[in-house]
Amino acid sequence: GPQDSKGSDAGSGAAGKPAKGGTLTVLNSNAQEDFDPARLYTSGGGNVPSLVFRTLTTRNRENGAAGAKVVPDLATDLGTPSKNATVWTYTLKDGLKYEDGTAITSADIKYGIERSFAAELSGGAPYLRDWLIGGADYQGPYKDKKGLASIETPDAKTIVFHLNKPEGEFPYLATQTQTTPVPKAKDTGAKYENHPISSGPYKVVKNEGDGERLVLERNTFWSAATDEERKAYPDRIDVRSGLDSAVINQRLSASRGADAAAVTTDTNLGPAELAKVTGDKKLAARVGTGHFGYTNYIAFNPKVKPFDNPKVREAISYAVDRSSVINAAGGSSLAEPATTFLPEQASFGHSAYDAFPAGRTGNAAKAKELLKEAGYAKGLTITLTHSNEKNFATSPEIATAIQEALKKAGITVELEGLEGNAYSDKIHDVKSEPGFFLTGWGADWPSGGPFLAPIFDGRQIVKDGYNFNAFQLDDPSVNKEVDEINKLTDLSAAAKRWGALDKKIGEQAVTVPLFHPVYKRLYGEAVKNVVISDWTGVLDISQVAVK
Amino acid sequence: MSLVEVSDLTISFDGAAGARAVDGLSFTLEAGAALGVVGESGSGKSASAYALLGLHRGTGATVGGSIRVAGVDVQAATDAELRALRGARAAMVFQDPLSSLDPYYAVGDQIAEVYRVHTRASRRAARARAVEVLDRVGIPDAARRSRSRPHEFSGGMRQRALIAMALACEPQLLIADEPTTALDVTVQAQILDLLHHLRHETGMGLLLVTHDVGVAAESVDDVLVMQSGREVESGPVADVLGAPRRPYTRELLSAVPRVDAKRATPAAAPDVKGAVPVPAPRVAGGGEPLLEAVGLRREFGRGSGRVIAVDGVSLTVHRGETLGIVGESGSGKTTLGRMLVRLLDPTGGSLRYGGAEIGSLSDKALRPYRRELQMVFQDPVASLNPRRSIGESVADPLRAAGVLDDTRIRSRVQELLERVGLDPDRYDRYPHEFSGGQRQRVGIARALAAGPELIVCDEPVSALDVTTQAQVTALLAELQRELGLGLVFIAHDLAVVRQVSDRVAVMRQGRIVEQGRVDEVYGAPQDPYTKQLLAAVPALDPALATVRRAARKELAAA
Amino acid sequence: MTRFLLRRLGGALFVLLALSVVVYAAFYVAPGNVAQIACGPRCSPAQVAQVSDQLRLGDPLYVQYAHFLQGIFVGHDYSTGTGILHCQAPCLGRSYQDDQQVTQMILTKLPATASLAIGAFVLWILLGVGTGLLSVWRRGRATERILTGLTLAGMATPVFVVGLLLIIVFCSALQLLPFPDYVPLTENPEQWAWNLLLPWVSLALVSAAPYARMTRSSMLETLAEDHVRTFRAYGVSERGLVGRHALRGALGPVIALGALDIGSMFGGAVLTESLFNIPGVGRELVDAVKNVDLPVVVGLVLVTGFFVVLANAVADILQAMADRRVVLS
Amino acid sequence: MAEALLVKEAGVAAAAPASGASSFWRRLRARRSAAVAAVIVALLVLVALAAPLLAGIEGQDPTTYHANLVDSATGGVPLGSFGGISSEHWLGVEPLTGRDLFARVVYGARVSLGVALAATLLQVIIGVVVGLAAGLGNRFVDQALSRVTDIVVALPVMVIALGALAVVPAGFPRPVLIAAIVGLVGWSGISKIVRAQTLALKSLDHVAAARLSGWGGGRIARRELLPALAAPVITYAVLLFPGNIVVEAALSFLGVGIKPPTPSWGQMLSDADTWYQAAPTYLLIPALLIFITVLALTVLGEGVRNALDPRVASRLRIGTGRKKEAGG
Ligand SMILES: Nc1ncnc2c1ncn2[C@@H]1O[C@H](COP(=O)(O)OP(=O)(O)OP(=O)(O)O)[C@@H](O)[C@H]1O
Ligand SMILES: Nc1ncnc2c1ncn2[C@@H]1O[C@H](COP(=O)(O)OP(=O)(O)OP(=O)(O)O)[C@@H](O)[C@H]1O
Ligand SMILES: [Mg+2]
Ligand SMILES: [Mg+2]
Repeated sequence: GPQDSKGSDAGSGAAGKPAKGGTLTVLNSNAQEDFDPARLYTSGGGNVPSLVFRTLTTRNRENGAAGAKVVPDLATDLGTPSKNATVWTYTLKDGLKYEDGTAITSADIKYGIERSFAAELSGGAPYLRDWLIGGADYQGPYKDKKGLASIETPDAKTIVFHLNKPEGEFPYLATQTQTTPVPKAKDTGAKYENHPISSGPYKVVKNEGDGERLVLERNTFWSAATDEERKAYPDRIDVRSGLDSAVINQRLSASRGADAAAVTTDTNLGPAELAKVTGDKKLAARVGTGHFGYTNYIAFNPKVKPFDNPKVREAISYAVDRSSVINAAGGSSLAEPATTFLPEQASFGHSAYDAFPAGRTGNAAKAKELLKEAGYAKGLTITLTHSNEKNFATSPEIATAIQEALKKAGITVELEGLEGNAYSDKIHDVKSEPGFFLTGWGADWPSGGPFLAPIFDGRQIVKDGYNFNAFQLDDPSVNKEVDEINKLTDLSAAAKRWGALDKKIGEQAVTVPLFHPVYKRLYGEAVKNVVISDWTGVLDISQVAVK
Repeated sequence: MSLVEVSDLTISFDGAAGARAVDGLSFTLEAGAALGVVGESGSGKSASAYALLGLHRGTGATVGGSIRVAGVDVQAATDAELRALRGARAAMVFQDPLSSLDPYYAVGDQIAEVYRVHTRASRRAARARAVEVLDRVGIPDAARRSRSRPHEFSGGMRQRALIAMALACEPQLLIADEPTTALDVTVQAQILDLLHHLRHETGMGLLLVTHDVGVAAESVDDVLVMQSGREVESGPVADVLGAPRRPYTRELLSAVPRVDAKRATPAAAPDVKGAVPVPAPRVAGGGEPLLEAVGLRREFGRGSGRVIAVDGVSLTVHRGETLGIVGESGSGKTTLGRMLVRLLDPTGGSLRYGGAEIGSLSDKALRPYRRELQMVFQDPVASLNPRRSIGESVADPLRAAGVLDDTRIRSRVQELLERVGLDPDRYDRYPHEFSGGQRQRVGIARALAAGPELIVCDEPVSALDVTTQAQVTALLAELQRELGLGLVFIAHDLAVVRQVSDRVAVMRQGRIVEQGRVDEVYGAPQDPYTKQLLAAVPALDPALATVRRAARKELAAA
Repeated sequence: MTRFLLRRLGGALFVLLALSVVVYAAFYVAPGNVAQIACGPRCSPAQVAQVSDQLRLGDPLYVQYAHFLQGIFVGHDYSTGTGILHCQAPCLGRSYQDDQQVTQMILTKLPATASLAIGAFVLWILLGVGTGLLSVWRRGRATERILTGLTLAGMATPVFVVGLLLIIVFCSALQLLPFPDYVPLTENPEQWAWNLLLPWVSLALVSAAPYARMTRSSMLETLAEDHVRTFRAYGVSERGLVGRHALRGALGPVIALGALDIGSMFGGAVLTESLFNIPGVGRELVDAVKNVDLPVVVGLVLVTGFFVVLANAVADILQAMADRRVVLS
Repeated sequence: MAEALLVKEAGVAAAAPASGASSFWRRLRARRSAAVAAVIVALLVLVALAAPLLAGIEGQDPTTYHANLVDSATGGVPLGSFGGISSEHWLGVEPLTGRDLFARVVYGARVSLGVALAATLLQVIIGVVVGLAAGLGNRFVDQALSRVTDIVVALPVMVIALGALAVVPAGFPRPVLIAAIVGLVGWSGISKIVRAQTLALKSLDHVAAARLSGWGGGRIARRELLPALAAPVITYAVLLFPGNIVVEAALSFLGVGIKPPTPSWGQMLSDADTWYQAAPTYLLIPALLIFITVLALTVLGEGVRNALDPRVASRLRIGTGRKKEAGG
């Protein structure tokens, strides 16, 4: 549950007060291939980019649930909405500078957002395009020199956004790197990512092998007085990526030399490694545990028989054995059973429910009963589509666990395992979408909106591109409720209603939530001030000290 | 004490129980003396020679009796003692000069390596020594040629290189195992002269193993005749060859073809099945022309590596006639022979068979002619597939013809085997179970199975001892008479060619230097090269051999 | 020789062209929506269409291929948004995924792969041939059986298991070596070798077996040949026979197999590269295949193909040099 | 390992005459090590064929999850010692899922041996055909085929596998697909060896003799060349086999592999790679089985190769040049 995220190991690390200085080493699997603020997706662009890019607002860098709050960054506050939340106005703090000492202006932020519309710099989240007036047709500043009229910069400190509908969660959106200022004069288009201009505490001094090796050093023009969130203890950040995950965990557990001051921002402990780490007290003390809002679930497509029959979907919901699914996902330390679609954190508005109580190991009897009612007394054969990527989420182990559980209820499951691209193309295209498949959804920010709307809002069904509303649910009451909640600028009030909406949808058995992953990550012996928020679920390197 | 003392030597290969390859052999050899060991193929000559150097060690062969060589008890010596004996005090020259040298290293380096094993000389000194001995055995421009690899040497040069290797450490004993089998007569004579010369110059003992009585007669003082692993007769060479006491020795001597003997009888060997009477004398060129080659030419390689193996050869083979082809090693005999049966494509010239031009036909178009033109190959080992029984190999042409069924094929093959003097029950045996002579007969049987019009025999007897040789040539003659075949008989042995041919062609460097009826060419050679060849033929009479050797020396000095 | 080289060059061009055609063809049937992958999963259809236009994915296959060939001989111009970038001939195109020129990318990846390939190759040849040699020299004894067993065990174990075990033993437990991290040769030769030691050894351990067995069998064949008997009869020791004469004869097949292996090694040893963090061709190729990044795949495959042809040509020359009886054809 | 024995016994075998096939079996049986290896290979094949029976005797099946047999909290390590070996689970259970390892191993033998065998056969067939054609053909054919070989060496398996995945219909049997892919990209080594050997062999007189018999190229290749090529081809094929077992596992990574929950040794091995410390038996069991298979095949291959050659039976062993016979 949510209380876990305040767990004793978060906020730990080596003893003693954190101090400035030293080099923090980051050992990663994946290179920072995209380092252009226009192309990054998650809030702050993830851990490393957030050291270089400041945004209008940002995540609160605190442990657990407190870390799921949005706080001001470049802006003085979370923004001033118009009465119906369609116009948002931000004012920049004083004394903001780039790494070359020039001042950051609101025009640079506007330009940064405009760039993200260019086809050359695709990759960001869809919200700006969907929400800003004229966003859907705008092609970016390279093609369309006039700019986007729905963003106004009346002066160098003020920026105003005009939205095509009420969006109470705009402050969350403003955490994304598209709101990072980019000085137009320094923009080199597709090449900008080689050396993006820093507005944060560190600047890029080395970027080799397409983001495989990064070295960041202090940006002397950054002023801690304007930035309450980033602590910036180390003098230098050395990012080495492309490493094998087993090797990363070996290095972190050995913690030799420079690795003592090392962390990873993308590599979890796998089940086999966890088994070893748990047996060693010293190592166990160096594991950070976090919860990122993510749900792994089974999706149904009612256009495929027999999933049009709610009884069949319910039967499957009852038959699922969550304990063997969780074992297949790495065991109870790495996954928690899910009966709700929303992750179990207050910020999402989670309200507990279990629409089809299957118990720990599934309720085969109830499932059989339902199948009988549905006219499948003699059993049923269906195909489960999954990916072959070894990710403990949509991978074959999970699929076989479900196959085994459904067998007990008289359902024969045939598996269709696909290579990564084929899987992704297949499940996201309404024309090829299978009836029954494994998938997952994570939060773009810790709120119910981006968690529920793309999956269940009928207006988000994409007919000729990647579609995420797998059920193709187009329920006017659901759509209406989404619109209603979006109007709220009181985020905690909104959260409650998201929770209620989740329950309402959950009762229709349009998905079978399986589990929420738990992140366990090792860090080096010398690492201090470990902060893991519920927003990211992983150690925040802007807080880490190595002295 | 003698240089070599062997008493009661027995060797068996199939464990102690097996048949003995050598059985109770005793002999001695004094320093400076020369002993010739002669006998038919498989009589145990090589096996005995190997035993002198302990070369059977570690092979599973059982060696009994006592062997002392240069003061070393070979049977009891340690591995290190044996290594000290080998090469340094007793050196061996092996039979086949091509395969006895390492193809990957320069000849000089190989000699230097052996020298360094025994003397701890510096690399440089060893190289110098190698050049010295190569020069001594008469390799021209030894310093340069010492850097060549074996395949760049001609057969005679290789044989000399092996002798040079043997001489490098100045051994007290030289064991020469068939040092001249693969060589044509001129080179053979050079080598025998060299051995003779060395023996007199250095006082080295010589043990000469050979199946060629003529070679023994030329080069040794004493001779030991072996048969089936036992001694038949021994004594001074003049006595044994001049007045043989044992019937086996007499038989051996009578089988030796004589270059000066006219082609009268096909040397009717007594043990040939159904030995034949004298064939009716034929007029050479009397039959109808079977195969006609005009300006036949063949090149190998391109650019600087180009070799013209056959250079404008014209000849005709008539039905029922034998054409002999003689010439030194590398003169293009095999290449010519293979072109005649179209195993090789001629680069130029024309080849007419029975009125059709077959010189440029494709492989497919040739197929109808294939069975009419057959070849008996030079090397009986390589010409039979070791993985197939001999019966199967002989059956091949019959099966390809596709006329007979399986049982009929089998009985026909057995008939053929019997015809060439082999036990028909050995149909299912594999080639390695046959002696060299027997394999050659299998090759003949296969050629006959095809029902040919013409057979090209490429040195069919050069690997065989004289008795077997006589059997094979008799067989060929008989078959030819019965079937009216055209035969092309390639050989470097002038005596054999004379014995079997109606006409003869002498080849040198790809060309035919002289061609004509056998008696004319042998009786009154026109070309100087033919004369040289005839002078090099070894004589059976030791006294005559000495005279001839002196004559050759003069010829060379002149 | 010149003739031979010229013909091989022609052959190489043919091989490379054929390779690019095969890869183009396989690419078009393989799953993966290129534009969508390049744009990101939540790109709108309109944006995907723009990206597709920009990558010229709408053109017919042969037009795209012609465009690719044109790049090789003439070069290309690309828009970076803010300006036009010229990719000079021979231009293998630009990655679909990010804005790297393939030629450049390959040039940066190649040294690492070459370091891995060549070092491992040398080591595994030494190990393989050495083992083969030892097992022949000690034939019939326990040593031979142990060595045969060991090489087979190496062959039966996947490289990632061997590699990981080596890392655990030498880097974690004994702390004798640093955790591998590629350092370019030009930067620090000592560190370069030190860091590559484990990957070399891992590859050598799993790849040596065929060489050991081949060396062994051809040496046994050679030992049965007559010329070995000659040297034995001249007092050359067993060690000399095995090490000098038999070994030389075994080189031919070793060279032929070696050419095959080193050539394909330039296609990258994916597992080894990722385990030991070597930023080489193999890893890049896997990523590119996963991302359906055609220009990168074609570029890398062409480089591999080039090295395969090169290695085979070198092997032929070496064999002709080692054994003069072999004629280059 | 046991080849030393083979070489040793070669000299001892009796040389009684017999017809082709029966003498082959006699020669093969005469070598104890080869006979032992043959028994092991036969056993492995038997295990694969009788997998359901064996698993039935144990009372388990390869797919049932046993959540109660693994420690969920510590990442799913099997409970009990040695990976949960017990009277019910003879080889313990798989980490995470608790599936029975013995049952998985015996069922896995089917896929691994079957696919690897089929793939190796395909590689051998293509390699031999291409190698023979290159060796026997004219310069043009030779050049063309050699270049094709170059292309195949340079082709990335991944690209081909993905292409195959798209082209081949979903219902196509996976083992066949895998064997086909592995076979189609892995024949270059064999073809090179065969080409070289063919070039050497075709200059031999017995091949010329066969031509004079009037046979065509195909028959000559079959009768005169193939038997002589058997030795190097068998040696090399035995070396390819273990690689093919592992490639099958690698292909499942791309979605071209065997569909779960069907087990295969290669997949077990690659799944087990991180478990070497937490559950060593999980890694050791498939690794050991692959090793035993390879070893047995190697020895058997050597035996077959010698038995195919009628000369070996009576050819004396190569001398060691040493006085003392090597012991053992
Ligand atoms: N390695 C071996 N294995 C089995 N038998 C052998 C071996 N070497 C020789 N023999 C047999 O021993 C006998 C004597 O052979 P040896 O080589 O001494 O004959 P040879 O007199 O030198 O004949 P050739 O004139 O053909 O050289 C033959 O019957 C032969 O078959
Ligand atoms: N395949 C080939 N490639 C290159 N050169 C060859 C080839 N075959 C024969 N030659 C050369 O052609 C010449 C004639 O060779 P050929 O074999 O016809 O001689 P030969 O008279 O039969 O000699 P020998 O008495 O030694 O058998 C030699 O110089 C030889 O080196
Ligand atoms: Mg002999
Ligand atoms: Mg010849």
